[in-house]
Amino acid sequence: MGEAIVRARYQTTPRLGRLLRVVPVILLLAACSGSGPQTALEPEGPIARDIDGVWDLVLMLATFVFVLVMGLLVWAMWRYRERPGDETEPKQLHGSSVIEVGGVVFSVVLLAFISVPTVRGLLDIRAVPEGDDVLHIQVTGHQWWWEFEYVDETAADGRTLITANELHIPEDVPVYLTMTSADVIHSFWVPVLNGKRDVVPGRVTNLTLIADNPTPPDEPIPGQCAEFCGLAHADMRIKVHVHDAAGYAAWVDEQLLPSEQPAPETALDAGWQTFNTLCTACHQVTLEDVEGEVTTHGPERYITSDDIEFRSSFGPNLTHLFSRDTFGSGTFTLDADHLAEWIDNPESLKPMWADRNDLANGRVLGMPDLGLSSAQIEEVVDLLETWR
Amino acid sequence: MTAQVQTIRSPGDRGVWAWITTVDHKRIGLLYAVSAAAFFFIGGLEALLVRTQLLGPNLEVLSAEAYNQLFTMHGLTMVFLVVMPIAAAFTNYFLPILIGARDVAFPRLNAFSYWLFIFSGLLIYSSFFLGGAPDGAWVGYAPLSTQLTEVVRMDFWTIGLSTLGISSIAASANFIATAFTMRAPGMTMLRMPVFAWMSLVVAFLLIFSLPSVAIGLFQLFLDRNFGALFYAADAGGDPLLWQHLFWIFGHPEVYVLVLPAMGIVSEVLPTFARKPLFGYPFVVFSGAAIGFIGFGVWSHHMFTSGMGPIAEAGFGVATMIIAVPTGVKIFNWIGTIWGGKIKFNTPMLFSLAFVAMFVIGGLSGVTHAVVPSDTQQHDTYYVVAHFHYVLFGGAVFGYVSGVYYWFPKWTGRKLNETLGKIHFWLALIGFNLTFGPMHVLGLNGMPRRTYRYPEGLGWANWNAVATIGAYTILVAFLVFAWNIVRTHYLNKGERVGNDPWDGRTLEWTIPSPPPVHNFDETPIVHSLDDFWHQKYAENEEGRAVRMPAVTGAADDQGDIGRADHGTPEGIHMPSPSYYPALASLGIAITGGGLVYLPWGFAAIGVGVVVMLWGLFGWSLEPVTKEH
Amino acid sequence: MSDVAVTDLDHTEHADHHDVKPVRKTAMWVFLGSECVFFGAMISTFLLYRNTTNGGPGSEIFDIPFTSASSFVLLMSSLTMVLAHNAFEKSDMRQTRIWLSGTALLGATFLAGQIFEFTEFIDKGLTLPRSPFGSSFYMLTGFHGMHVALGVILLAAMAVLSLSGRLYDDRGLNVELVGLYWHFVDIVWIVIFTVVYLLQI
Amino acid sequence: MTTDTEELVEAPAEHDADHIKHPTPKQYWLIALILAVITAFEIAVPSISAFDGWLRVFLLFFLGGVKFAMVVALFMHLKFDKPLYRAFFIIGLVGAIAMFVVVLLTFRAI
Ligand code: HEA
Ligand code: HEA
Ligand code: CUA
Ligand SMILES: [Cu+2]
Repeated sequence: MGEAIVRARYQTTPRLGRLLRVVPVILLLAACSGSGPQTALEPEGPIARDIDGVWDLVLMLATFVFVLVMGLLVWAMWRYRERPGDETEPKQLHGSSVIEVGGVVFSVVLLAFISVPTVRGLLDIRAVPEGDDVLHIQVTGHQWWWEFEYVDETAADGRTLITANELHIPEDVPVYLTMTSADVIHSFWVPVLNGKRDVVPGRVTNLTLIADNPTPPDEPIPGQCAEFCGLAHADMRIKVHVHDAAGYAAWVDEQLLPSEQPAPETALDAGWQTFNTLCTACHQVTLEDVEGEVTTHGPERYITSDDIEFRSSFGPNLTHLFSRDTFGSGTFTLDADHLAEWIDNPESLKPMWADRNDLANGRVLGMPDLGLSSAQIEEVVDLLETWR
Repeated sequence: MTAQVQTIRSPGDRGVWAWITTVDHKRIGLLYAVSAAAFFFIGGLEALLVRTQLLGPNLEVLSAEAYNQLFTMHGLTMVFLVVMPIAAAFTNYFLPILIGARDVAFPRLNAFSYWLFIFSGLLIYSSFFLGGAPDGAWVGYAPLSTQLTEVVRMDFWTIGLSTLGISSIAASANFIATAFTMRAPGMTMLRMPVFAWMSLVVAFLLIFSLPSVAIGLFQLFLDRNFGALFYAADAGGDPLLWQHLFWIFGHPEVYVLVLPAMGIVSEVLPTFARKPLFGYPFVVFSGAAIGFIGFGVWSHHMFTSGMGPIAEAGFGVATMIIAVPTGVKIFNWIGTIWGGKIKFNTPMLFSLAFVAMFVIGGLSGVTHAVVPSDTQQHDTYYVVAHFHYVLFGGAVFGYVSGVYYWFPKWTGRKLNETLGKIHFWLALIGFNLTFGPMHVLGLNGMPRRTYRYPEGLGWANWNAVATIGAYTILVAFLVFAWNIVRTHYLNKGERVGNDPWDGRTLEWTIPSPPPVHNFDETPIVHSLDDFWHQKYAENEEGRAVRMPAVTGAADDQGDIGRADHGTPEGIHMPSPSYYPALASLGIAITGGGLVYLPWGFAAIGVGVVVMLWGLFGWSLEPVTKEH
Repeated sequence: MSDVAVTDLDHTEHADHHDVKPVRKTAMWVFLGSECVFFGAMISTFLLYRNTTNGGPGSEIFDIPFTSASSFVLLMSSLTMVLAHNAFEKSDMRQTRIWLSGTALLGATFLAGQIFEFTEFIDKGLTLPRSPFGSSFYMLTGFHGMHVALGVILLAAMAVLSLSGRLYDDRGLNVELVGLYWHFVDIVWIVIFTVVYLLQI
Repeated sequence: MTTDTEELVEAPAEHDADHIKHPTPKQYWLIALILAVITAFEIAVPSISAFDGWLRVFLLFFLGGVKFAMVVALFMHLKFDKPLYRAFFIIGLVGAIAMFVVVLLTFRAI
């Protein structure tokens, strides 16, 4: 389906009107709805294809059993229904060891048949990819967004590349994710590339993604957190952009550059002053000031699981915010108006519990309403728009 | 002790007080049944709200906060306050009768189990009015469930489930003792009806699985309220421990939910096919095997959590093995109706639908056991489809079949067949409309426990179908409720005798409703399906032939509703007692106090005193009081 | 299945009549089976966290001689319990009372020792919220201690009841059942002493 | 024919008890003595360096197991009582051990 899926802009829906509008068209549409871009049934990478192959086999066997059992059941119901006028009683059969043994053998054979691809497929998808071209990315799950640290991509000053919610990967290259969580359990899931893998605090889990083809820039692959993680679990989405090798390299180069810190007394400086007093409590930005000095503002936070250090902060890194298409963990289209609405009252867009934040103990449950005036909001948005 | 005590145990048989103090397993069974029906209505309404919110993309019928509470409470309610109690209702009412006993082994413990169940249910539900209901899903994964300690929601869940667990352990010990010590003469283990067997297996499952989750819940409680660190990852706690402790209980639990329904089906199919259950010993042993293997597969709920491939492969294969004994049951049920003379009465329709729907749910279960594809299916609507097929199309259909089947025994009146068939077809169609599409939704990537979804992922239409299906189910069950009201309360139902279905087992030998002491004379059992063999012999061809009239046969209309019929002197039954209710009230008050620590300590004090008063009064009072 | 049945009726009827079992003991043993899982869950939690001290104190603070002494006390209370039961079966109420009280006393001594041990550990910095090790240690031993306390209450209650001759063997509160419970609490401690204390040093 | 569920069913137990030969008080004292000796040995085990390593673990488990079995079999009369009780208890015990060993294995904690 060629709709602009990812762009689905958040909208308030009139309750009853929408309810009623939907009802009549449903059955009709249901019949012809496609499988959608987040489906596990149309894989776009070798791992997901393997899984799909196992699934196809199992589905076939299950269908066979289903047809067989239902056939017997329905046939028996039809054939042996009570007919009017028939006075004879049925034969009192008590059982038959042959049938019992037959049933057991039948099931065991089928299951043996299923368990082979199960175990083989399992070992395949859990295998650690090897080779020089493997791209390592560290993933930190947060309530309710994703943070990606490209540990293989470093700037001249040693900074690793950090971005949020939108993952960019090269085509045909095994991307090995090393994942942990900053708070509760999440699950990283991009169905067309691989199955899901839980992201567990205090533990490290891994997942390999391999994508066949580059995606059009406005049609990234959607994915979503798949483990219930509290209030906004539904809005913890992922977008994966797949590039060809050159496109990926270009993206990396661009992301590694700092953005610009406005010079004092310029039009954008007001926004920066606000940003630097309020927003940097949670968000990191790497900026170059007029003197050419590169500084990373905002909290530095490290999460260590299983002796692996994950660089992180309390909110998404905003250095190249406007290079992204979405915000709010892939939930809302990114544009100035929308962003202003968000800064004005974040919880009007996405359910969060910012009033329960406890930064000192590392607990972040959403972006607080900072109480900015609309003028201040406009200044901040103007500033953010320059960070591309 | 007086020898003259009549079977009437209480000062009066009517009024609320008689119900509160009752220790009669039949009355307690009815209490369970009515409570379960009420909770079914509530849990169903919660599901309807959930479905309404999901009718279309980005709807705002419910806030995320409300949605999370509702689906959590829906799962919790359906599992712990609907299906377990309805199973307890049937077990209470029929286990003693089916084995020819006059009551369960510990009538007062039985009352205690019921009261503790209902108080726990009320405690959990009071959360809606006291700061919000639990919202961490019915599985309450740590550390999400230990995260917000300033909000008591999940405390209601830890405490409520714990007290429900105590209730179930007590009930299970009771049923085990009953089945092992109270059987009538001649009622050997392998002459017990399958339903009695399945109740026994379920009791064992609970006894050996509940402690695991109880400890887990206790740990969560300590983490939340006393700063313990069992699940605090930054201090070295491991969240996966909770998943193990939960699923060691949780998986056997799903068989707890379905095995009694399988027992009912194994009673209904032979009755309406007029043939004995095909392969009785195999059905019994496969039930036991399901229970046994069920303890070795818990980690199939954790295939994506990072246990490592060896554990995953082991648990995957172990899980598949369960399909073997389950298949044995399915084949034997088909064998039972094969060659029979099938009467399609409502109980039979529901039982046949059980078999069909359960096969669908079971097969999707096997696809979950295939680890690679489960990494795509886990926590999607595909799983939601799986477990509703086994739980609703399976368990609930089985229990509904049991209600239609045994309603005449409870009340002396049959439920209306026409309404029953309307109920059946609406339920079957609505059920498949609701949960069939969820398979597609899940495979197309829709995660469960999400309060909204965007447009453009191809989910809207199937969701709308599912919602329409859910409302169809509502209509179906309103018809059912009306049928019950009409038959019983408006006295419009057809009166029937002791044995309306030409039944096979002991309950059909006694009046409807049965007298307090069940059997005027303790029956002596000669065979499996004893009552059938009193009525029918087999000719050379192996066909059943009716023998000359026997007592208690189908057309005996004489003694409906007369509980005092034929009561010989001197059958004394345990006296009513309010101590069990008191003790469980004490526990519930204590639980309520624990939710609201630290000032809840006052309530705890009161609760403990009430509980001890109840317990000591109970253990010291004689079983049969003098009048 | 008339074939199976009628033929051996006499046999089974007779057999079954004999088979009427003491219901309470049946339930009690089922319950004890269930308790195995309770303690199994806690012991494995402890084993999982036995080295997770989060920088706090660990098993090195255990005072083995002291705990050995209190373990011994609990072990011997099993002897007095079985003697109480023995006396009760011979309807010797005086002896029963003496041994019951003795058992309760030994139990109380054990509890006092445990409380002392806890205060020592808390002084040394091991508390429930200190580390997963502390959490699981206190939960396991505390849960066991609660079992002991309940046992002491039951034993004391029975000793008192026996004064007025109201000790029946057909009530929930009877010497044999409480005895089973008490011995079980003792064997759990045998395991805890081995796994938590002796194995960790 | 009377049936009082809680009361009368219990009655035949006394007949049962007659058939069963429980140990005498003297034997109980002897058992306790053995238990005490084992305990003393147990306490000594950790301080005997010859037992370091696996042998020590094995010894401690073995001695604890012997004590456990003696109390269950003799003090709790499981050895003389109905096989049914033995089944209940052993299912719980063995089941718990098996399940939790698997749990600990998945954590690589043993
Ligand atoms: C009554 C309840 C019930 C029952 C009976 C079952 C039965 C089974 N379940 Fe299900 N299950 C649940 C309730 C139930 N389940 C619930 C509630 C959840 C979700 C919990 C949550 O996360 O909230 C769940 C989740 C669940 C999962 C985890 C999925 C996930 O989250 O990723 C798995 C994985 O293996 C699974 C497997 C099975 C299997 C193999 C069976 C088997 O017992 C089925 C066996 C039956 C058959 C196979 C059909 C008949 C057999 C034949 C006709 C013989 C021939 C067949 C073959 C040879 C294949 N179930
Ligand atoms: C036995 C168990 C059971 C039953 C019967 C049902 C019944 C239904 N369930 Fe569900 N459900 C669960 C157990 C059950 N459920 C569990 C365990 C979960 C997981 C929770 C979690 O994730 O934590 C879940 C989750 C769940 C979800 C997923 C929510 C999410 O993940 O976001 C959905 C969504 O559609 C759903 C829908 C429904 C619907 C529409 C019904 C309908 O079939 C309900 C229809 C019933 C009625 C409409 C009531 C009618 C009753 C009367 C009128 C009174 C009748 C009177 C008498 C009986 C006398 N359920
Ligand atoms: Cu993160 Cu769900
Ligand atoms: Cu399961």
